Amino acid sequence: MWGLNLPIVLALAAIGGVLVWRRAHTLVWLLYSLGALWAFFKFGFVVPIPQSVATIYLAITGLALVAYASSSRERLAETVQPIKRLILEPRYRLALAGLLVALPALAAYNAYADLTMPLEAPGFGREIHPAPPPEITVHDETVNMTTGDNPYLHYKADDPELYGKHLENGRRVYYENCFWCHGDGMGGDGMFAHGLNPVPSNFNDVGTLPALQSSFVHWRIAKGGPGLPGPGTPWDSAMPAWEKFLTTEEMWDVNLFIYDFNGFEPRALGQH
Amino acid sequence: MTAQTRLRRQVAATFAVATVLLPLSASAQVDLGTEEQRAAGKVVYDKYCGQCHGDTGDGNGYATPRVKPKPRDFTTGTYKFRTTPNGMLPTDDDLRRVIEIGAPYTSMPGWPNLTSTEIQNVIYYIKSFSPDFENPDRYAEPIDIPRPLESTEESIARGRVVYEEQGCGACHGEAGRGDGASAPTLVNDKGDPIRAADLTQRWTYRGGPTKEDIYRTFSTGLNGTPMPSYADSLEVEDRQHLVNYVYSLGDADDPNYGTLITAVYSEEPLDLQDEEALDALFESAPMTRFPLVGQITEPGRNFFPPVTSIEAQAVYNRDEIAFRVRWHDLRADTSGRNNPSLEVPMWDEDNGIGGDATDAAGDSDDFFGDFGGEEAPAEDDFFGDSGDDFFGDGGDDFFGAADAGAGGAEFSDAVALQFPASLAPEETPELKPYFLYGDAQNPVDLWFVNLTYGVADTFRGRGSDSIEATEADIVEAVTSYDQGAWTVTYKRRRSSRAGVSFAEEQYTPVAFSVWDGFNRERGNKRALSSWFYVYTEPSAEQTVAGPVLRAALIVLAIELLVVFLVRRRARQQAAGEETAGTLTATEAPAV
Amino acid sequence: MKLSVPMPVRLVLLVVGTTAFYMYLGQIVPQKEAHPPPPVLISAEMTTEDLVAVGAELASGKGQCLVGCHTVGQSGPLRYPDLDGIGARAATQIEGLSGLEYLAQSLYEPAAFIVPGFADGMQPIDQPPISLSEDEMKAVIAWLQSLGGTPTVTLDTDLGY
Amino acid sequence: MNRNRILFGIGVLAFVSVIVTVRLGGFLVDNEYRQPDRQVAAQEEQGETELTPRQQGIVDEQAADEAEARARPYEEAEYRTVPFVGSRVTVWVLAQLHLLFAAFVLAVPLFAFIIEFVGYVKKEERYNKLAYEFTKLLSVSFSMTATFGAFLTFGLIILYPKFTNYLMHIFSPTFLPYVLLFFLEALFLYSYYYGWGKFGPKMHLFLGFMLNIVGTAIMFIANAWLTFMMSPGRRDDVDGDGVPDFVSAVSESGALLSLRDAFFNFTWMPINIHRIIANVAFGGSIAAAYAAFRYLQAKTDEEKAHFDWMGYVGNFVAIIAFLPLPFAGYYLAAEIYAFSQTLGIQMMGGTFSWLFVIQAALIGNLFLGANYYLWLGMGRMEGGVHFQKFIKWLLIAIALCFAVWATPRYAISSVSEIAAMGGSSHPQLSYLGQMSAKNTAVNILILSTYMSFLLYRRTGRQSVHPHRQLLTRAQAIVFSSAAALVIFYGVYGYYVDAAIRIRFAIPQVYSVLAALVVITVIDLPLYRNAAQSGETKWGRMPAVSQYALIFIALSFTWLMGLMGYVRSGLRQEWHVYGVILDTSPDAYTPTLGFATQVVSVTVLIFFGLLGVVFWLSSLGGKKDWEPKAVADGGDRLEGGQAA
Repeated sequence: MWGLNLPIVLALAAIGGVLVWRRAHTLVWLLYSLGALWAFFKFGFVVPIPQSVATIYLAITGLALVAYASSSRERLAETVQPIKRLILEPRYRLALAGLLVALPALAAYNAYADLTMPLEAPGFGREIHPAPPPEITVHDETVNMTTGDNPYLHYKADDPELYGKHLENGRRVYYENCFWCHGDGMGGDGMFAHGLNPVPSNFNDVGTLPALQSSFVHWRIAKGGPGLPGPGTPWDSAMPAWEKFLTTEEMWDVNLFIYDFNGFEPRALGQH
Repeated sequence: MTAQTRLRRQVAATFAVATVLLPLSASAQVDLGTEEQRAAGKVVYDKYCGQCHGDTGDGNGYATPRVKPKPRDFTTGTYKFRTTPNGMLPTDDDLRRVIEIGAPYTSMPGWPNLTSTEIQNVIYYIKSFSPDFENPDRYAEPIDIPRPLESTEESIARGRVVYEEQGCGACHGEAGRGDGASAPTLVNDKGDPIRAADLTQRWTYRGGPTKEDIYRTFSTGLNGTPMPSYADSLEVEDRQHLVNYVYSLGDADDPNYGTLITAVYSEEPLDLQDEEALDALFESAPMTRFPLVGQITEPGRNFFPPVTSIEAQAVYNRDEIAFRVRWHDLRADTSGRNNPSLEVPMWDEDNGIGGDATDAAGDSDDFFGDFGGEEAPAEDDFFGDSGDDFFGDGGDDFFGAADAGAGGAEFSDAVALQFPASLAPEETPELKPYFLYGDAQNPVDLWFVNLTYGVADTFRGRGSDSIEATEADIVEAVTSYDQGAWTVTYKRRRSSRAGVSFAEEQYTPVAFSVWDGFNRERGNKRALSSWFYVYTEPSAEQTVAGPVLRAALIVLAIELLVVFLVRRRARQQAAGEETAGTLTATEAPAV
Repeated sequence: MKLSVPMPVRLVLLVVGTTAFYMYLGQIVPQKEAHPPPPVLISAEMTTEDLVAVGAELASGKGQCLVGCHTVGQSGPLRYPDLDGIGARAATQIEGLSGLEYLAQSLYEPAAFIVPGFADGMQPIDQPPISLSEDEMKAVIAWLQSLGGTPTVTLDTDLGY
Repeated sequence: MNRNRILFGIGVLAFVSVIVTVRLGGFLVDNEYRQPDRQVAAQEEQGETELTPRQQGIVDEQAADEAEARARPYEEAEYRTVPFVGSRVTVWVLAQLHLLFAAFVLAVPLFAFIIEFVGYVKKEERYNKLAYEFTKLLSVSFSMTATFGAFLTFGLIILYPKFTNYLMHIFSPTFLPYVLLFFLEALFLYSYYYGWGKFGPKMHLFLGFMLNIVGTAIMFIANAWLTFMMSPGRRDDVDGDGVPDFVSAVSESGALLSLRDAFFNFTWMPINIHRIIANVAFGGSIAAAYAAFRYLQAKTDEEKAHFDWMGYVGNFVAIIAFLPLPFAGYYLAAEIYAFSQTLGIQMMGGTFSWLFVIQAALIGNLFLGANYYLWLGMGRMEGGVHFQKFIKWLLIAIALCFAVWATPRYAISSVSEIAAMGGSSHPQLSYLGQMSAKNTAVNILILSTYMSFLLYRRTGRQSVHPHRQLLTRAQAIVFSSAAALVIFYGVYGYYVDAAIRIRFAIPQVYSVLAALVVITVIDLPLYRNAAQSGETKWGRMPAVSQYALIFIALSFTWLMGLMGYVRSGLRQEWHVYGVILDTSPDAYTPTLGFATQVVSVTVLIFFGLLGVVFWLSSLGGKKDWEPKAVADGGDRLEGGQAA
């Protein structure tokens, strides 16, 4: 459900329930919160969340817990009380010794696990949608990235029949050329997608097409991977520069089609 | 991989449903849905299906000319994946299963986002294309799929006997790699060439990877293909043994694609002629499988590469580095020519393209103007609307039964490793040459082996249209073909003046290309990979003791410090209380 | 007696520590330096005259002609031939080669003809480490032609290499 | 006595440094022509006519140098460089420091004026005193601003002469008003500060008012210069089709077409608004840091109480101003997007997208710190424990929002993680990385912070209003319905088109603002003349709260530095976007790591200087209100610290 590993989530919740029932001490709660969140981030998702994000979350959690523990004098005193007792009272000497051994052992194990992780190819950050140049030239036609727009979009209101023709042409172009990578359903999961890095764009994603002006999409279609600026790692992208294969009209038509297929509108000019 | 796991689960679930429910539903009943349901199905069909299967269901959509295997022609009523006996119509659940999970490694994807009702409606609509579905005689009860037998050694051995007795190897090959003697000649009932499944790569099974799937395929056959049903010729038990045998041919459900070749260090000399020593060396090196896809970015677009993956490993010693790659090919094509700079047309059109071809050609005329050279006559044919393709033998397919009959393809099999000509500067480690043969600023080196000659040539690529043979580096290679598997072993000195050097602990980008001559792959028409990496493992034994010890000591030191501070403060407090001093507000909390 | 850290020290620690923490955040995110696109040296519509200017720039820059090797307008015990007047001289250096061909050969295959009195030592400059592109070679040739002669090279000229 | 000694020391130091500077200058100038060997040659020339060949050589060389210098034509320099750090970093740091002090100088009069006004209306002397306490920080900061302004101007003229000249070409008519206003500001500032208690209250308030007007005007003029660099043109619907068009202020070659368009350019107003609000927040936090600094030094309870209260007010001002800041930021970002898609994507999705993850960390820290301070503040009251139980839930809400805000759209991930996720965004978490979620998070953050404040406000107080139960419930309903609305729109945003979703931000903001207003309106009568269950003990704060104030100030400063970088860095290799290209070696956009290093160094320098400002401010003007003993106590401590 929701991409969660239910057994893990339920187990963590159950422990929390037990703590409520037993009216656990603040310190126990703090330790539980940190530990449970750690476990949740690490094992709680079917698709594991990236280490970097988990680290951010845990850092925030840690900060919040420290803030909570010290948010009043009484609570601080209450929180550190067990620690003080553990350290000071002679009868806990054995437990203290145990802790003194256990924590370094844990750290050592952690370091060991880090070192023996299977090797991976180095990954590099990449800009998914890098900024376009101010204008591009496609087949001797200059398109301004800010003011440019799909020349056929207005048919939608003005001449639905002609609009339909452009859509159909776009459909043809898409299923002749694009679906190998971007997929039949435009989920970025075509039959070749698994072999490509970066993965092809997912047009179903609400954060992709609707966030872009159609001029941007035209830029990506016409200039392809080789037309990306450096931060977009043009050397990796398998997106062809379609201006080599397609006419301007075909490119605008397929642009029209991918928006229409997913029920999205391009970001309008000057839209916030 | 999760997608694969999910797929497997869905298959299992579907079967559970199928086996429980089907006997109850009177399958012989003709259920064509209501008018509204079919109309609703048409809406979905037109949006998601028509582009391949054709708006009239004739399997002739926009994409059809370029995909292989061809999209199903619904007007024939012939379906491959069924639980019903050979020649019969599929049940609705058979259709539903394919719609939900698709057919792996074909252009038919799964449609997990369609609702159950939508799928049912589409099924009703699809059925309306063929009159067969109105004929109650074409319906049959689904077969019974028993629980798989345990994969014991005896069962597998028995399965092997069945495999041999039934002549499975004739198509699927002795070792199951899809390389049987008649494999190159296979066509379906429409005359389209098809390939026998590579049984060692379970994840590519079109009908699904589970034992139930395999059993079903034997038992019902694949309608319209040379794959027959063994329901009559084999006992259920033998079929179950055969399932176990086939299942044992592959060692994984998932391809487990990797991203890195770890080159291991060895003190031994790397002698390509000493086969045994070499095998022993590579035994110790981890093997990584990389996905290959068609080159569809540049002219020479290859929409259906038969080779979908390649395995690679590497070892190195003080001076030299050796790579070994292995992939499956249904036939060793070692008679033709091939090299990366051979010119190719925009794409090889398939049969049945008819009038559409002129359209496509018209759009790209100016582009083709740039092409010339050896393939020129081919272009003429290709753009003529005669429908003849340029192989001239009148055959409809370019898989070319005629070629096979003549004993050799026009183009030979080949493979290439691709490396950057120079490593990226340290500040920008992500910088690489363009993965398609590099570009003018950042060239690549290709270690190319034409398997006709079995020696390595080096090429320098400065873009797809600028590839030249170089002799900057001496790369040696040995090749072998064994039961459908090519193995090529490369060797070069680690350091190079002109090309990339393999220093220890270095990540070197690498990419692969495979040409299947039988598929007329040559030049830029090939199966390729994106950039991956070779990591040259440090030669010295790595120790983890140091960092581990350091981590432990740091934590211990912090602990001791805390204990010390707390105790000391407690002592002071005690002393303070004795002198009746209390802490002021500012001092109370420890910061 | 008191174990606490003095307030100013705490303040400084807080200030430096917090700043360092934020700086650390800045270090762990992906690091990318975005350079402006390199200036376009040679474009398709350049005239011969433009090429001469670009060639001159290349000669003292990327082309490395004037960096420790050749000179223009000097005499004496030089390492390599002085280039002054080469534009006029080129046509007569080798029989059968026009001025343009001679210059092209000198750049692409320096070893093919060594000016008497000098040692062989020049590298083909279309190859690494200098790696001039064909257009850049044309610009350099245009510049060479302009030294004592009339430049004729355009970007459409076929150098024969 | 201590102070005298210090002043004497400073005097001596100043004297010595003047002499050293003069000597050093003379040495440098002379030395250019007086290298030892040449001197010898020249002297010998006088005495003897015969020169050794070596001497002759030296003389010749000298003559040749001179001849060359004479023959050299005069050339306009385009750029000059600074050794080691480079021109860009020099100007960057100078501009940043100038801006930080300027922001402070502009902001403090704003709320000093308001506090004084409140004091005037309420007729409470303590407000007046507080306003004066704030103003004390002004005069030194004003000098600092002017100093760094001069530094910056020289820096620009020296290092970027051609470009500076270009800006002068565009904006020269604005310089005279600018200088005049600056002069006026000095006049008002000093009369406001020194005239405290000498003018009548109305006259004094008028001075404060004028000070603010003039200061704001100065900022508006300067904003025109810098926003012009980003968007050299005005937004106007020229063709009347309802879609705003871009009217360029300069021709393609860069010549000025219309000063009006250059001045009232696209991003000018957004920046003005953003800066005023940010300045107040920043000024408040710095003033609070000053109070914290003094609190930590304070020895007596009166002093503690005073500075505790001052810190509280400063922080209150900072947080109140901070709440609308994200919206001002969105407005600015939206205008940038509208001006140019390239700039917009550059900012949000491109090179700078990671910068906004850092920004999220900073803002999250700010909210957390502010709330933390309020919670600790409950300790001032008797019976503050009552509300402690809410803290847990507030904290959870804040941490959740913080986490949502810090969730990157595309995570840094290893190759296998990318493979598992099927891309750079996680199937579930990527929802949190989108604008809908982040808008929601920031609105909830604001609501939670306000909730903290409300709880703080009623700690130790018991309402005596006849309908207190009803009113409290009404507040709860308003609060929860605002939260529900915000969350509803946040979630619903995923089900609609982007074009519609973007508009959801507006009802979210309005419902939050409305809730704040309504709750405040209810709260005022509710707790008027409330029964105190215990006394508010100003000065009864743990030291850690004061460090929290300083932490907040520091985060604010750092955030300002970072945002200054992104605003300026957005232009990438352009001096004036799309018009004047930066061709200097510094034209590239540095890595975020490098930028944060520069920001950090700037912040450290600023805090170092701030320490000096605080110390100087604490030197003078105490005797007016404070008992002698306190002043002495303070002096002793400061003296000790300085020594």
